[in-house]
Amino acid sequence: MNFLYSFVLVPLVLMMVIAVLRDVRTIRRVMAVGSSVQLVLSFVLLAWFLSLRALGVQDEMLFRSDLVWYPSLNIALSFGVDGISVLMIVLSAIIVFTGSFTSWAINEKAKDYFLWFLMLSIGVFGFFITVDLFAMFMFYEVALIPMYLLIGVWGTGRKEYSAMKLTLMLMGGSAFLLLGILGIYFSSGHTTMNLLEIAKLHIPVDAQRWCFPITFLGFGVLGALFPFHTWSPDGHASAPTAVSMLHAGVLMKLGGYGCLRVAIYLMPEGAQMYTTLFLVLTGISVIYGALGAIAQTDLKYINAYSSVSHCGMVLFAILMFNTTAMTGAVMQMLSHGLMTALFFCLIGGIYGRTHTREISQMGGLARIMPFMCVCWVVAAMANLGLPGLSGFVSEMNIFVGAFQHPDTFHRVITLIACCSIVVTAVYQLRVVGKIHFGEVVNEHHRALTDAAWYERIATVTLILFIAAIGCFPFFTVDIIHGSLGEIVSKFPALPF
Amino acid sequence: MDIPMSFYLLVSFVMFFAGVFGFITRKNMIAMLMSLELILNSVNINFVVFNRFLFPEQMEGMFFTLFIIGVAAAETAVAIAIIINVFRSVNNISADDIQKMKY
Amino acid sequence: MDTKFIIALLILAIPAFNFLLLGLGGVKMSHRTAGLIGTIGLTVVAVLSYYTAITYFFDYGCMEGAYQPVIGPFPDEANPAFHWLQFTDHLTLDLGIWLDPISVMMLVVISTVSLMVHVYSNGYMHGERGFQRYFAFLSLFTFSMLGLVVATNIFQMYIFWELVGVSSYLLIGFYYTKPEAVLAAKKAFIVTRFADLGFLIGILILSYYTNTFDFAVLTDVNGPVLTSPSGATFLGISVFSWATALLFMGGAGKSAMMPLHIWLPDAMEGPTPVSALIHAATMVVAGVFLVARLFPLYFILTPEVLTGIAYLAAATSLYAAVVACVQTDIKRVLAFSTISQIAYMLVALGVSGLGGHEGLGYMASMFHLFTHAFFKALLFLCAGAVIHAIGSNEMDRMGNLRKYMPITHITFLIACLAIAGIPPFSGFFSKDEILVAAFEKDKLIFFCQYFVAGLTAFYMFRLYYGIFWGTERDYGKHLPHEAPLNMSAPLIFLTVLTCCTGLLPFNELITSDGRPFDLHTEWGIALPSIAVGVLGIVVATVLYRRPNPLPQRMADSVRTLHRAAYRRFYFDEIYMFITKNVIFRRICSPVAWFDRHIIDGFMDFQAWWSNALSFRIRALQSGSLQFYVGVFIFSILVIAGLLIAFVF
Amino acid sequence: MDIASITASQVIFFILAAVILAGSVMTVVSRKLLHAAVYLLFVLLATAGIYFLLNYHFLAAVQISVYIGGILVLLVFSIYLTSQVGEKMDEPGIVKKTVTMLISMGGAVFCFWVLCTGQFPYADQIHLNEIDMHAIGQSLLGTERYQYLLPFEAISVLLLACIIGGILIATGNTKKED
Repeated sequence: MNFLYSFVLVPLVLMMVIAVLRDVRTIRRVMAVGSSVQLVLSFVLLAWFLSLRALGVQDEMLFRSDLVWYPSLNIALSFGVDGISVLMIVLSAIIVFTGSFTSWAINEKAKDYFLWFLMLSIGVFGFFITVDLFAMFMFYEVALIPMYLLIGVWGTGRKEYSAMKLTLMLMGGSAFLLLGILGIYFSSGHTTMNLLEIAKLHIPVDAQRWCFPITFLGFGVLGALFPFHTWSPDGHASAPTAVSMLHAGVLMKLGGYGCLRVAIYLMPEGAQMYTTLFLVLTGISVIYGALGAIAQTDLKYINAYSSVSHCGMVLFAILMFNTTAMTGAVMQMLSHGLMTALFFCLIGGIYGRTHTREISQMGGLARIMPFMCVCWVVAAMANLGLPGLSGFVSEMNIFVGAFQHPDTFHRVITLIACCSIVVTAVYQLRVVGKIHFGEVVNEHHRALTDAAWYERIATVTLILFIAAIGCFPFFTVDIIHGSLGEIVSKFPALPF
Repeated sequence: MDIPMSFYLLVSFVMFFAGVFGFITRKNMIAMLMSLELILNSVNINFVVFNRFLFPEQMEGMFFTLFIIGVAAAETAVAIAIIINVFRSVNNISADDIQKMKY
Repeated sequence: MDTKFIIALLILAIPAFNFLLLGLGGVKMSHRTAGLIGTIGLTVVAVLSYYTAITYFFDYGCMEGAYQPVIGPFPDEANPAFHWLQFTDHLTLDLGIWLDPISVMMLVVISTVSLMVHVYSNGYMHGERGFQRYFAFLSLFTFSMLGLVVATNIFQMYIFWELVGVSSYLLIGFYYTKPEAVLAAKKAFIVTRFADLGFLIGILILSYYTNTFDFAVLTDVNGPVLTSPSGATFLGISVFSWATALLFMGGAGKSAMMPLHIWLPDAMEGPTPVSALIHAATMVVAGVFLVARLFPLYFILTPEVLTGIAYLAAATSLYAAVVACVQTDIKRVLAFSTISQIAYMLVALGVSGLGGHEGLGYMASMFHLFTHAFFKALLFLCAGAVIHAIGSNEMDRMGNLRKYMPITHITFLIACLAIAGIPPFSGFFSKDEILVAAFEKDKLIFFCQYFVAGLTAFYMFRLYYGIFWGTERDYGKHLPHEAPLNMSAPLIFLTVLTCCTGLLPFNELITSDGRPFDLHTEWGIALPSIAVGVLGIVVATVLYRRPNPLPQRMADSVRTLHRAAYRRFYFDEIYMFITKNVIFRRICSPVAWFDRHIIDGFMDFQAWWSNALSFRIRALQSGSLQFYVGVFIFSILVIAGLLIAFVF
Repeated sequence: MDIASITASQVIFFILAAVILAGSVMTVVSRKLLHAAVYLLFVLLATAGIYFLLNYHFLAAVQISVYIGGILVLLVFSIYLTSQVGEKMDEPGIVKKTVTMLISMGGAVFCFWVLCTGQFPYADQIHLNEIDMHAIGQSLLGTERYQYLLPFEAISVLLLACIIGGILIATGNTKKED
């Protein structure tokens, strides 16, 4: 019995328990307890992982276990984690935890909602703990499908359209992905689907030439790579709060993580062939998303475009092939996950009260809901990279790392990407100024209440982690550094 | 035997294609059912004829026919039950007009 | 750990702790408690800063006849591998403490002014909503500013640089229900953020070519960076020029140099003590501090950038002085005066050399920074007292206030004399050194600064007469009254500082190379500068002491110029045009449109055509059994025919 | 073949064939449903005749009893239940008719062509041995090779299902109406 199983089993057990419950209040409590257990488990995993490393265990992945599943295609349920996946698991656990609390107010079909929500979390956790390409793909799909229902049923606005768009585009991405995975599998000699073993084999350069772009694109769609990002604004705008949180917070990270773990790690030569193309695309994502966010008037759209920009940064950094930038990429995944979840949580809270997300219809909320306002400002500051919060350390890692690239083109494009920090400041401050500061626009808003206790739990948890990463970056950076060695060592040509 | 096999087959072909023609052109469901009977009959004739002319020692063709007759009876019974039921609810048995159960 | 570092860490930790305490628990506290916590904390910080300064200058700072930087405590010997953030093998980001003459001097300046502002705020903000929040933000700012000056490496400086930006944002926008305040805060943040982008890029370039962030390596005149720099160029310009110019862009943003100055006048929307602390004495000199900190780098590697800085600063000082002459909002006048004076400091740095008497400009710059901090803070606090009494910023609502507010009147007068460069007040000494330095290096700048000195005296006294002399206005029932003790005490304290700081021997303490050099007043330059100052005062006296039509007539005679100056030479309009029309309308909106309609439209088009195609195909699946049979038979025939024709 | 050598069975075959051809065509083109049913009756009868001609007496008996006695009666009843006597059915659309005609004729011609050109390994002369009832019974209820217990049972179950289904369908609506 591998410890990692618990991350899939706990949600499964929770699903079973919730399936037999009837009372909404009980379901919520079970959900709260269950997600807390998951959070605790994730920290146990982190501590265990660190202690094993401290004891000098040098394996690339710890907690390895293989369970042959379909021998004729060499598919196995192989589990294993390294520092990056451990951090991702912690992130997912945090988001699931806060998401459960944010979903407290859901009354309509609460049971089904939480069932699908848990299903989503199974997919996410499963993805991060497996090292088998096929199992990864399977969990990826498991995470995608509930999204459709969660948005389509519990969403707001044009929910059917958005749900359909999101699902179809991501499915399109996963079609690419499947092709890529099969390409990797067969061109590596169809002996194994296990990442670690494939990494030791050599995939012929000719195969990499076509496998890499489609794998990268496949994951890139989920990572909101320009021009395949348009599902994100619509999807996020329509999704219920906790689903937006989980989706932007964790699911989009699947893209970045997959790019790093599968595309780059397995196909370094292919990656180098396409660097320029993808750098340009991700660079566009970064700037374009930020500029797009300025012109939006819907809070969720603003945040969605901001996510495009920040997730673009993740892919951008991954393509720099050096430890610093990749560290930054992983940090950015963590940081963006936390802060975007915080944003969506707050937007959900505000929307739930004011019933509007148009920034022009709000104003002076700071006086009405001071707690929310403070959290919002913290989130905005994290987003625009204030030192002491997580955004800063991740962005600085990315910029410094990317700028260390000896090639001038890389450095110039890094400088262009840097400009996003100004643009980010513009749209974040614009929103803060419009909705929280100034005069109260709508007199009805004066009667609104501040954050409820469950929202407070969610936001405070997120802020704590954001600040923790921001103030003590060395902790996460050390973990990530330790795990990037294998990946970066595939790129010996670059001095690092 | 003084009638060539092709004569029998010819009769069966004509009957078959008459059935096809009827099935496609008729709007009334009972009429379609009748066309179906024609088709089945022509097939039956084929079976029997081939049995007799090609494998006179055996009885497969005959048994096939026998079973087809059985199935046809069953099918007709159910079909007519449905047709009458449909007629009762929509007062019409034209195949074109019964669209409600689509989609 | 060494005691000096424990003290230095305490200096940083107390405001940080206060921020957390007041920020998290402030709501539960009474105003009095919150004010008390903030003020006591700052008192301790001030005392510790003085202690640090005294011990530094007279105990451990001076080694082998020169003041050396004392760096610690991280990374310390006990744990050398620990880095706050490790980028690469060479580039690490550590948070340490760097004590050298200028940082120690800045500690003194910041803690003193901050303490005064804290005390003053207890009176000024009395009964305001969000009092606790205000003190929390003040603490945050003090923490960040202190952190900025003791930074051991350029990245640490950047961190605190950003933090001061944010605290400035929060404090300018303190009255968050006032739309102008919110806009001003946003503007300040975004403009400085834009400048910080330059700073960041400068850091990236510099660190790439030098492989270090540490000031110790970057400014070591015998070190590898300055002795054997990389010869790389980009677009034909040396990378170091790029780097230092971009770094200066960050400094120009914070120090409100043209053309990035536009945020500072608007920042006056914040509470007046905040303006005194942030936008007069401390944060706005961060740019000067940055250049001073990296001075060897600027001087040795990129003297052309330094010259550029001097010219830019000279132009800025002239511009700001001209604009200040016609503003009517007293805080705006002071804001432009601040811009002008900071430009003075940068001029001094720009014309300075390195070492000995060559480094006169450097010393003068720091000297002026030091004296200016006090008298400008004093001016702002006086203005605050006036605003507090009148309830308006506009000069035409004021007049003849000397009757009501004697203490404020006297202190303001002294500060005006100081800024006008009249001996024996502090401003005279520092400004004089600057002029001497400029005279030795560049005559054009010298005359420009000379002229600006006159203008300074003129507009300050215009302000002075406008407020305290002139016609008495209708003040309504509530006559203006002298500020309470907790507001006037800081005024008096700062006045004392203004009177005596000019006598400090800066040439022995704070010099470009740490070694003292001889200094004597150049009367040949000092006397004319006094004369110019007096001339300015006289002109102002003639024009504004008693109400008369002269000023109006003069303004009418150069109406275009007057109008342009009043509108600050249309800088804001230009920026507005660029941001609103060019960036927002021509870039952002089209990008959003492009995204919604082209990119997303393309995706929707995919959906649309597959849908349309499906509809077409669906027509085949009509559900008509007869149609199916027809197709079925036909297909069977075709297939059978094909089979027969080609297979059998 | 010349007239003199015409045998009785040939005559009968031609009569039967003519009835079948005419009957089936009339079944599908007659515009009155009841007439169509009567034509169908003739077709089915003639088919039974063909079975007789081929010496499948049992089959012919089954044909007459099941088809004519069961199915056709059922059809006639349902015609009476669902339409007015003398009501004419709609003429099918001309396009549909033409296309269908083309397909059917084409199919028939194609089959005929295959028949003419194809080589079948059959003997023109066959002996018409009678199949005795005993053998049929044995085959139906045996489990050996060429014995058909399984289909027989399957058909039985099918018929049972039809009975139940028929009842359910027929009574389904009345229940609701109650």
